[in-house]
Amino acid sequence: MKYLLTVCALALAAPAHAQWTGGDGAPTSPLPCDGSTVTPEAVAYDGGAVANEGSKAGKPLRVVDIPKLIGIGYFDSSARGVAKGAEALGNVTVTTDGPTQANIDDQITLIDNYITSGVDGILFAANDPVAIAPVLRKALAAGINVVGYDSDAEPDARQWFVNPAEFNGVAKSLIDQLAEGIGPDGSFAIVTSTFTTPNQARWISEMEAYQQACYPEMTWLETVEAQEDNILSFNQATTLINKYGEDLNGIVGMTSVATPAAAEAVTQAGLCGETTVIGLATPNAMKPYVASDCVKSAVLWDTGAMGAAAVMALRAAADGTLKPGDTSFDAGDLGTLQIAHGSQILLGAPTVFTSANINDFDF
Amino acid sequence: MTIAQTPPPAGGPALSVRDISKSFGPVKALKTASLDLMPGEVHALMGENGAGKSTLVKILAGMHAPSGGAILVDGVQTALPSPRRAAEAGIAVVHQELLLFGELTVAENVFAGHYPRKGGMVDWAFMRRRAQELLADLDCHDLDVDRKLGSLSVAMRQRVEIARALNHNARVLILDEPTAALGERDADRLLEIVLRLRARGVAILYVSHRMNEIFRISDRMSVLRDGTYIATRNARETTEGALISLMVGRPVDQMFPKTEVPIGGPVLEVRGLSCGPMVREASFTLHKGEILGIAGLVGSGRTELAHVLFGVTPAQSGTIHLHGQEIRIASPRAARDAGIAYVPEDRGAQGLVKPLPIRENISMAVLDRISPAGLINRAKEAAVAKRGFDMLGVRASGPEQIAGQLSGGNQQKVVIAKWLQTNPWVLILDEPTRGIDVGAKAEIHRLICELAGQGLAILMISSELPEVLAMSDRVMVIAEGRIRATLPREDATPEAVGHAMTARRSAS
Amino acid sequence: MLKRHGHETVLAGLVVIALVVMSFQSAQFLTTGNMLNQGRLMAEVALVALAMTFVIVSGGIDLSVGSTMGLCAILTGVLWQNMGLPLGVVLAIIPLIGLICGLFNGFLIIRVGMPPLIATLGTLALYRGLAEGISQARSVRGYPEWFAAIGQGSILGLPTQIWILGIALIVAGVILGLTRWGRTVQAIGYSEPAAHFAGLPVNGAKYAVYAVSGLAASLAAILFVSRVSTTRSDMGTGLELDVITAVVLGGTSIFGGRGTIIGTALGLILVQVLKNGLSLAGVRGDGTLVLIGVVLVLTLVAGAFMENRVRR
Amino acid sequence: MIGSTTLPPSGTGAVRRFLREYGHEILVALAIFALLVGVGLYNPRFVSARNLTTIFSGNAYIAVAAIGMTMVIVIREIDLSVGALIGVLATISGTLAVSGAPIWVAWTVPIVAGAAINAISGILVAYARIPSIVVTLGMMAILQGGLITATGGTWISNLPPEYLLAKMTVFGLPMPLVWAIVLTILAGLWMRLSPFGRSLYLIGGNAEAARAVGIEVPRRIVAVFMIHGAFAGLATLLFATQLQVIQSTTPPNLELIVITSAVIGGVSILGGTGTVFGSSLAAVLFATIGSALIFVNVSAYWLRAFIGTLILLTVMADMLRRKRTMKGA
Repeated sequence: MKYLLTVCALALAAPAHAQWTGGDGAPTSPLPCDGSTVTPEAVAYDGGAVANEGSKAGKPLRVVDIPKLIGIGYFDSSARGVAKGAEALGNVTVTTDGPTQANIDDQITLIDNYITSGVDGILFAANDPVAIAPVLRKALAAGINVVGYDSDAEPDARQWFVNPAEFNGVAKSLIDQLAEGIGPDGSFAIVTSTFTTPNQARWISEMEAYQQACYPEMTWLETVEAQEDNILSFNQATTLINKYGEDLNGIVGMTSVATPAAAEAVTQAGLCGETTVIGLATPNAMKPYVASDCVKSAVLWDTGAMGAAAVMALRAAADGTLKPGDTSFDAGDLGTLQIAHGSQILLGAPTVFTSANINDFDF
Repeated sequence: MTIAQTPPPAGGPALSVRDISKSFGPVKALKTASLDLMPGEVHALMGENGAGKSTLVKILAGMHAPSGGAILVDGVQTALPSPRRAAEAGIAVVHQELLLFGELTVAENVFAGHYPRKGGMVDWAFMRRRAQELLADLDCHDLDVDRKLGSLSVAMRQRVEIARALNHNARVLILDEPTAALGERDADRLLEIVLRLRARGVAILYVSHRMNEIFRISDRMSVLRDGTYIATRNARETTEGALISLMVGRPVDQMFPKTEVPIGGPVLEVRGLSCGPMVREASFTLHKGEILGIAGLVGSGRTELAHVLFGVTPAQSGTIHLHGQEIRIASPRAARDAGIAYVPEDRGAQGLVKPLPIRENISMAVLDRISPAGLINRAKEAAVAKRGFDMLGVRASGPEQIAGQLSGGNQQKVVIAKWLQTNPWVLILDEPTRGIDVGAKAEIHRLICELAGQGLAILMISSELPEVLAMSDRVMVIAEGRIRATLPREDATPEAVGHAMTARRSAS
Repeated sequence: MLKRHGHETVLAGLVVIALVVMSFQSAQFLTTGNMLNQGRLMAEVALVALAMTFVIVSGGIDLSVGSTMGLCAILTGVLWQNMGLPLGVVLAIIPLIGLICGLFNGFLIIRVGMPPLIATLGTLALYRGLAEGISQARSVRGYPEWFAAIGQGSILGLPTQIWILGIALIVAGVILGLTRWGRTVQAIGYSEPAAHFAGLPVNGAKYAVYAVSGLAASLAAILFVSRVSTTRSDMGTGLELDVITAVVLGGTSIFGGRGTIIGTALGLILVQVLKNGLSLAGVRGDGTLVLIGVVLVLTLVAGAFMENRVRR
Repeated sequence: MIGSTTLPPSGTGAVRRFLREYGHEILVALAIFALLVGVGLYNPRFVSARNLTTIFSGNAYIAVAAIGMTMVIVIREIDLSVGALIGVLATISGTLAVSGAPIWVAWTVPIVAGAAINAISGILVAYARIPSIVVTLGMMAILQGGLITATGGTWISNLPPEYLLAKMTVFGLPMPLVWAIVLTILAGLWMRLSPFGRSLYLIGGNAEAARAVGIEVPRRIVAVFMIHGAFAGLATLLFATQLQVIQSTTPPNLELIVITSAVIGGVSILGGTGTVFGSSLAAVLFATIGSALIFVNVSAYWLRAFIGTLILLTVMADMLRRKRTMKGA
């Protein structure tokens, strides 16, 4: 009984969290407010080295693609991009396999099994950058080319990472769009997956830094968790609307699940045009809301391009055409991609989907 | 097979059982049982434990399918494949272990499984009204039918079960040891109800051990022995002694081979022991080599006394001295370590771990001794098991046989063997021969005498008065949690003991 | 032997069949390297499953193991990084935390009298909630090199986990099969009153069983944190289901009493062989999941049928 | 006590009877009410019509799923696979809806399919005598894995608007709310008033005695699992039609939420007690707590610890109550 009371007391004593407290504690680097581009400092290659470098040049590759989890639209479209890229290359066969829940343990076990089965290359989107590192290092040591996409691992645990959008870039893009909708002194809340999801945690940290630097008048109301569950996301977004009423000018969805759910919540609340919804989302999920003019814009990179770039980078790394020290990468149809931060291949600025262009995309 | 010797009363029998048999695997629980049950008669079904009475009752209730034979209801051969069919055939059963639903209300218990319907739905209003009526008929005028059954006394619950039987307008009512758990007043009231039902023309099959009851209410008695029908007698034309010899198949004297043993000094001295309402101020002394019998009805507090002595429910006050030294018994473990052994009443649930082999059952109470540093010494365990196995003459394929596969008598031997391994000073036997066939019973009795002869102090609880009277050096009578009388062997007549058992406060 | 250990024999047969089939499916399957590596990967589940065998044999269940693991993992990080305790001291405290979690389960079940399923369903939420609350969703990283040796290193060419598992397996096997204590747990599972009336320390044994379960979860937490060199509050989510699957597949009756460590070991191996072998043969994770579910149900149906035939 | 036939009259009025019968349900309802009042005073928007709608209607599918679970637990079984089942049924239903099948087919098939899939579990429990916790554990793995194998992880979108049942309204009330209330009342009355419903309490209370009063226990077990499957299907309709897309993963931890709702609602895991009113109310209580925590700015980090404590306290209260009932003897 005493124990239970203590627990209750602890729960009550927990400070009210209007502000973001999660994240990984890493430093933030907000971009300038005016949109001037900063050339990233040149950093020497910090990726890992694969054993038997170059031995696979020109040979057919058997590659496995391991996203954070399977069964959600986002990774479904990236997997299709990977498959398309592999098809274009011709000499790469790729299978996609992943855990059914975003679970580090299952992901590590899967990768380990694929190392044993003797694949030539591994593409991954990490559930945890540190946890996944040992097994990836093992893959490198086994002569397997390793390329990440979407969510990075520790740099030395993989050769290259296809960065769909830099954290600070995404943050800037989201906050700028938000400001456009709610004004520089509006208030907003965030719906994210879980506080522990690394990418989301980084984005939110960067958004906080950028907002404080560039829109100090904005009010950040709170951040709520909604897993990768669209019903829960919808309920959470609705509850936010109910809680703040007029005081809530905007909702930011941090996942491709949360954003359409938030749009739905605003639609059902009859607040289209009054409450701005911004967020990361796949265009297909947002089309109805953009069409109904309830949502002006959504942000995402081309997940297909991300997958394709990843498999092409892997091919190039195996062939030796992409090597440490390169500053750009020729990704065929995707054009020439910039390499920055040592070993990150940048996909470019995230795409902003608006009513003008959303119908050009299908994923 | 014997045909009922007395002609049935006029009119056909309400229920006839013809050569019914039942086997459970290799065990024949019932061989050729037959009897006729007339409307408006109370027919006692008698026999020792294990004679097959309960099996027959369960067959008539539709809970067991007979292996052979026929059942006739009103002269028509009827199959009773399910309890529902039995109920539809007009047969109602009040089971020995009351089959009721403690979390549901009294009213619902009366109608469970046979709800009154209105428009296809359960008619609660009717159900409550009718339950009230039925219970009023059973002298429960003020019973709140909305109470949860679990909160009622045993006597009340039984009446609910009888009400359930009556509700079906049963023409045949079977009562399986209905008074076993009742005090005298409740038992009396029950008998009145039975007689009232008889007057209405209900055919009643009454299973009981209590001779005085049976002679008070029965018209006829049928006796089963070892699963076989023996005879039917008219109540007016027979005597208690004659019935008993029919039940046991031989004169009663031979049943209890009591050997005279010199009684030694006191071993266990109990003073003012109390625990809850069921054990109040118990004081007695148990001597070396003595068999002290405890007589009392079920629910009188006799098992509770044993549980206090064995530490299952530790005493709230009072003292226990063993060999002159005061001991505290807080748990069965402490009792065992002090040298007290207890062969419990419920052999299947408390005495044995049925799925385990005989060896593991016998060694269970002495695991500490045979496992230095926690590791069980297999050789020692085998030796312990063999010793117990041989000493008691357990009939089984060997110590590795699974205990649950043994007959009741051999299971009991295993339990006793387990406790003898602890070299106890005091052995408490709770219903040592319940559910054991006649042959094995005698063996157990011989064993008890032998153990007393070896100097063990024995406390023997039994519901069977003949057993208590024949085996005990002294008889202690318990009622309502108190020791009412302690009679030396020569004064312990059935009348004296029976009087003390059922007497109200005055006797104390 | 066959009569009392029919399930284990069938299971061993299944494991052999699975091994043979899988080795034909993939050349990499039956290699020393792969086998040793599988030992490393299954360590956490196996460790907890060994303890869970005792819990289930005693007639109980512990759904809170995954959450206990998560709480212990988080506390490892928090005590070390936020409270500044030396990591060595933390490693000594964490097993105590696991023990306390287990004892609290025991308290709810034994003293309060809650059904184990519900009590541990409650603590499943409670312990996970504490992990989330304490961590405030921050993960802790940057563990020193020596700490990683536990989860990633090798001793005499064998992964550390293999040694730990081997020792745990032997200890658990000896305790359940050969000791007074193991016998007590089994007797309790078959019939608690009978064990009580035989003077066996029923409550003590039950407390011990839940405490050991918590302890195993905390050790699994240390192994896991060391293996992945990071701490997250969602660690061990769903662990309980993997563990119970392995134990039940190993022939331990969910009603208590029957069960062996060999059975659990075989159950664990079978699941791991299926997961690994199918993965190497190119079957995706979701297909494997289906197959494990089917194997679980069919094994039990077969077991039930065999038992019925023996009874008749 | 023994032998006394004259018990003190203890009130037979309908009100007292109702209070006694539904004590636990009333407590849960009072807890909801207290939360609404308390948090409503702190922030009036909490009790705005819109937020109440969100609380009651956004989580209606949990209440509906808890109805079937209540029946399963009342007969002393359990089902761990219900979350996975709802995921599978949602995909089946959504696939039908976008494939151009008539809408009524897309609405009916999940109900039938739920019953059919659960019939397998029921048969294994009732006739093969495998404990339900193990059967449904296996079933959960099969359904979870099977769903992803079958869909390959693709979401279903472009659902026809007339399919979106949960977005419709009846007399101005949102469909999920109406649905949950109607189903709860119907199921509650059915369990209270139908002989079949009552037999579930008999089986859970004392299976041996239930057999003795003529109930075919194994057949009932299968039936209850099938009914539970059908309710999972009904819950699916509310779950899947709330938004424009259907995820192809099974909702995480849904089975635990449903089981917990039933337990908090007063359904004893020991069988034989509890009503669907209680479990539906408990589902609402959960939703209210979840919403209230956001409104009073309590950190969501502690939400789960809070719920765990609530489960333990409720069950402790239940244990005490049972002990008291039995002591009355």
